[in-house]
Amino acid sequence: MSPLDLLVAAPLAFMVAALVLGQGGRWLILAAGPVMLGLSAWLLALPPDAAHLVGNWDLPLGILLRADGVARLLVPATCVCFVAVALYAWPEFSPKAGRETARAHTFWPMLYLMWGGSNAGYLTTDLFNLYVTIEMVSLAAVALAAMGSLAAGLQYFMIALVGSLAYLLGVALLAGHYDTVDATLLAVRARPDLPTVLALAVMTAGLLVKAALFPLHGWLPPAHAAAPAPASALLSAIVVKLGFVIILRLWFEAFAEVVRPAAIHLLGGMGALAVIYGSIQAIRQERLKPLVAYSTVAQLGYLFLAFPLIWNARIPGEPWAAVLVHAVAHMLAKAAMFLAAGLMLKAVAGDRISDLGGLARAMPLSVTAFALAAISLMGLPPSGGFTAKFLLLHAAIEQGQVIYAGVLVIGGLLGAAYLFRPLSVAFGASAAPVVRAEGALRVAAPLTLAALAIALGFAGMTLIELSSIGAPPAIALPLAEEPGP
Amino acid sequence: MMAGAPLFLILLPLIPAIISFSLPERLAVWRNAVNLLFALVKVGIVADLLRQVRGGVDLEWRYTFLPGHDFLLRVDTLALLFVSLSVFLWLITTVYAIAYFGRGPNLSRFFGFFNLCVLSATGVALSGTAITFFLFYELLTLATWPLVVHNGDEKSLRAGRIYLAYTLAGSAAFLVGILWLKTLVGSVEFTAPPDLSAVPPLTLTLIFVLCVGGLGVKAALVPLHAWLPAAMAAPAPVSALLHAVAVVKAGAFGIVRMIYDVYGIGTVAELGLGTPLAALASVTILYGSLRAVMQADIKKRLAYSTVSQVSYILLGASLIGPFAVIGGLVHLVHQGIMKITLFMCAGALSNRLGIKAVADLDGAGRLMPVTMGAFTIGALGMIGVPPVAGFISKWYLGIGGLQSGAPWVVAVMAGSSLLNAAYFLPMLYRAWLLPPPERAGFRELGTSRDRMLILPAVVTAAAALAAGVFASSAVSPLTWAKLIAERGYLE
Amino acid sequence: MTAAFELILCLMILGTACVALLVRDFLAAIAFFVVFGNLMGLAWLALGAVNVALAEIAIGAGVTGVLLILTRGRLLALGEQIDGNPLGHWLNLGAAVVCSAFAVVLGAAVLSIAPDDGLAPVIDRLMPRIGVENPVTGVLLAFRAYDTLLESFVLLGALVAVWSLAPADAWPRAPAALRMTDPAALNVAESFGRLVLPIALVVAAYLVWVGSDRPGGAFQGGTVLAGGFLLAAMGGAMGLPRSDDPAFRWTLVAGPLVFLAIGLAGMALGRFLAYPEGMAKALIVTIEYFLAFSIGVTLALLVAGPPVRAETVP
Amino acid sequence: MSLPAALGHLFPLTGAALVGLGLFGFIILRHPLRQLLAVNVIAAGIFLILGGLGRGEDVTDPYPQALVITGIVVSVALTALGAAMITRLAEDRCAPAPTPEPPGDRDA
Repeated sequence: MSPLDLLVAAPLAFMVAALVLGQGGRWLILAAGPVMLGLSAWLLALPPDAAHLVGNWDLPLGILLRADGVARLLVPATCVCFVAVALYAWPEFSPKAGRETARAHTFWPMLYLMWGGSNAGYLTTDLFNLYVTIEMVSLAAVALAAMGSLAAGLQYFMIALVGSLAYLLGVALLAGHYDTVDATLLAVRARPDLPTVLALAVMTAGLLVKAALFPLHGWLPPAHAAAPAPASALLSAIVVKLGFVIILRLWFEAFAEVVRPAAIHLLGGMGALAVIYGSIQAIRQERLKPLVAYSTVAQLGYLFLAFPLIWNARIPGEPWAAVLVHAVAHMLAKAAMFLAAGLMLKAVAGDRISDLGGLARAMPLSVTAFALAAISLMGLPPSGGFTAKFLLLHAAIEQGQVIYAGVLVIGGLLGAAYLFRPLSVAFGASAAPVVRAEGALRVAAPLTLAALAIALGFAGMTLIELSSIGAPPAIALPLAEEPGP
Repeated sequence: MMAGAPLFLILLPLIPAIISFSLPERLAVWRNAVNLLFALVKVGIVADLLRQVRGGVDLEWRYTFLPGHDFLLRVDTLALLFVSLSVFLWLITTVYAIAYFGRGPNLSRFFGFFNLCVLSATGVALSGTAITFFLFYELLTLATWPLVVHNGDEKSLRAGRIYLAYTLAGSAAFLVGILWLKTLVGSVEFTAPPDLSAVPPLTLTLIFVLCVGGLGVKAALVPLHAWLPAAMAAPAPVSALLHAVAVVKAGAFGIVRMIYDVYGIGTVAELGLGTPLAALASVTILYGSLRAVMQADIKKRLAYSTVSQVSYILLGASLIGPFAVIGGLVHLVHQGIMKITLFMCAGALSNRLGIKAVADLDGAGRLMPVTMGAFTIGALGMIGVPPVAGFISKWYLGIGGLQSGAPWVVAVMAGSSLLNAAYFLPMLYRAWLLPPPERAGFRELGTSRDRMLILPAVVTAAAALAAGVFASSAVSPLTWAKLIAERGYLE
Repeated sequence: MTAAFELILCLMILGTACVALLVRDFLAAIAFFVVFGNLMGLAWLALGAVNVALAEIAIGAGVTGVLLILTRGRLLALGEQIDGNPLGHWLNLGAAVVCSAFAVVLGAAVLSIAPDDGLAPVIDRLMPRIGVENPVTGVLLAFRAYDTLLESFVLLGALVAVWSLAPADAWPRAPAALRMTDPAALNVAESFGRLVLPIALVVAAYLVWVGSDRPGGAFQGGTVLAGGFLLAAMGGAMGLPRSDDPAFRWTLVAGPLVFLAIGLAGMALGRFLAYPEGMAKALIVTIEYFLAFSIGVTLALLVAGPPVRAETVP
Repeated sequence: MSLPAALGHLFPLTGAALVGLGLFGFIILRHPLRQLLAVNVIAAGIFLILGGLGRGEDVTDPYPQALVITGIVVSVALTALGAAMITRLAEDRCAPAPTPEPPGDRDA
């Protein structure tokens, strides 16, 4: 028995159950929540070298599952997000007037499919297996995005499809070249020749589209802004992270010997531009959900901005931990923010930021959740977002990377500029009548997520220790000052 | 007392904060009781700490929150100076705020954030490393923002925006500065100043500029002061807090820490950073006073006065001489007590008589003699009239300037005092010597709430007077400032 | 097979793909796409990959072709233009240059990789342990059963995703009927459909059965089954099920569920998706039958589309 | 079966050409259904690269074959979803639903 399999098998079993149960499918979260949280805890408790082959079939043919630091951080965070989002989504995706609806029925199997897919993605080292998990997650993501706007959903679908195929093309080249697509084996075998470099390039490009890194982000804001709040939360918190994690695995584990500084700075530069561009776009938004969606574009930039900082670091473990903590903190905070925004917008007449007047008084808990999430996203202390940006800034200054350090600082300030705007309106007085729409259970979801994002700020050492478990050799051992062959 | 005492002291306000946040508005009595109770408890604890630290006890609490970055809380003499000022004035302001707001809207939220401010200010005072200081400094920004926008009107929201823009940018610069320093010399602890000898002077200067520039925002150094007058949109208790204790003092306090506990007097002198900073502080002192003269609104006038007065502290710190340091440190307390008196009086005037502009002050002394009496003591103190506390500060600063070979400081002091007089005396003149407009049946101390509103100002005015008259006694701020100087900086 | 034949085959593949992409009339495009799929099947045969050839012809050409035709019909009925856009715009030229360059780089990369039989020897060594003869089935259902398991959930998920598109008031009705509207065509299709369905069932069962030892297997069998269902539905020989029909839902999930259950049972005996000594073949065949049936139903329903409001929608 | 050396790469090279061709189609074609067709061409090209590179002296590697079969099934599932979305979008566009679907999360 091992949580490595069960973390994937259990959500799939729940997906089947939800599909068969129909109306009753939504009740399953009451079982799935404890089960998955328990499995996540079990994952954390595994010995550091926990890994096994599915069905005992050896590499290079078989598939290896592994509980490394990435998985140990992201699987539990994903689990918490899913549970919170599911509890929040409960009244929204319930039968209406005793009748099952298409959305209420399909939401739950899609949720579990996405859950199983993302867990599978975090745990596997096999690049083709990753392709299948990407498709599991994308499929569910497209369906959820289409629940808000069919047009945005279709656009997302097309982009995601091409992204997947680019990734698959890379896998095909690697499979032909090395007769294996296992990341741990490729780490030993990969040589910097044309097929390998091309494979890495197309895979990265495909995944960047999925991770919505500027300038490949175009599909994200419309899709994430239009979807229902729980769907937006999952899209922004979970879906984009999988693409990022795979890139992380490719660049620092499978192809650590192939990657060149120019490439890593290209990625870092795109990340830096994403931070600036996303923030400026967010500042320009008049409506709340597009603002939060553009904030995702900006926040994803930090994940890639960190790449050169990890690469050049004297102690790569710290920026490595930082980027993972950022991923987790963003997951929690962004899910919280979308859920809180959903509650706030439901209570007021419109969807504009200016409609939020006086909400801090009418719905203090929702606004609190939004504010706590905002603190983490801005990278202000104490929060997981701060821990991450602090470590990154430290690394950037240590390495004399003035531009990255500048972007980290400016990005934080721009973040404050766009996130304090809705808060400011909410704290303002308003004559408009306000409907009270805070259900205790519903507001508990964003509040818990946001509180966790803040709490991460107090667990820095634990997070760093976790992230170093099974870290790729390039991370675990300090690299030379000048990276190279 | 255990080593956890500093942590306990910091976290104590969390309890009233959480209680305030969760209590509905109709339970205002309970909320007020809890707030007063905890403010009193804190005063008691700090009094005990003062006794211990005077006896030479060192308390510290350390926790490694990230590799190479310690979260360190330390109770030392300088920290206690700021802490005791904070807890004393907080108790006063709590009483005042309860009376000022009565049963207004959003007060649960107000008192919640109010307590978070105490938490952050205490944290700022007790921080033992630069990074710990930054954490609380940033938290202070977050906790004060909801207070600035408390009124919720367009003016407050705008003030809130300006406030955030300035302070967040400032703390970002400060963060870059201390991280840069950390990468060069390792951990930056206040008790164990880092060895800077290996760092190139230019780098050190740049880092100093970043840090002092960042901190200077909150300390309202010209040209980084614009947020402070704008923040006048906040209600009077908040202004009192921002101006007298929490925010501006945190900035000034941070700069003192930078000069004495991070760089050390020697390095600052070597790099030649003291004189430019002193010059900047002097410019701020004169500019603030000049602007204050031109203000027609009472609170605005007081705000510019703060801009000017806070820089006395910086002037004292940057002159680097025993008397100047003592003058600067003691002014940290004196300015706090006097300025809070003035703001509380201004708040009472506007709350009870609707007086907001200087021109409306006519005859206010006859209508509200007690309030105006307190105001007068504060104003005279600011001008530097003996025996009010302000005189002591100016005296020490002037002598300090002469000691440090900067006789121009005396001229700055004199000029500033003249300007202070130019903006305070007309107010006193109007209030006491001109006849009031008709206000039938007004009674200053009609209800118990009235008395609560005015009592705090009377207490602080008395304290300002006492700090001056009994400056040489064992418990005066001056004695404590001398102790700090002896223990820390003048060996 | 000679080199010349392969060369011509490849040129034809490229040619049909070109036409399928660029021809103005979409019906012609679909026709060429189906031809393209069948030529791809031939290519797989030439490569000695009969399993893939079967899957490519059945799924790549067959199911996708039917899907495209159906979608085209529905779109035309809604008055939508699907014709291609004229060539010649300078942007198109730029795209052509970029894509050719990419293809050239890709070709260069491909050329630098030597084709070889890769893991075939490894797989040969392992085959005796699972008792089946068809190495592709071995890979799909034993060595990389985890991929296949997840993939069966992708298929199921795709159907759920299609359902999620149903209009608010259409749930839980059946998808739009596939019955032909032209009476004469319907007549032919009806008798054909009645005939085809039983045959399809038999062929599918056979394909799955031989799949363990010779080319064939769950996916190929499932596709044949789906074809049978679709033809029967077009001829009106069978209606499409309502999406809340419990028996129908169990049919959909049976395959993935049995697969998952057997995988978990393996965990009790040692490892997830491990087959106990000697039982491997029996378990694999069991999984394949359930999987084939579920795949058949799922594919047919995927092609049919989401539930609709009224029966009259084209 | 022994092949001239240059022809050993024939199928993978065809695959590469198909990828380029499909990509071109995807870029220039406007209608999503046609784009979907282009995507299928790209996929076929990738499969051909994957399978063709596994062609040995006398057997073709079953490992990429299995990957290709998995890929084909995933691809058809996604194509079906795409087609369904295109159809539904056209329906909404030409005849807005009698009770328009409430946007986002305000349908509770």
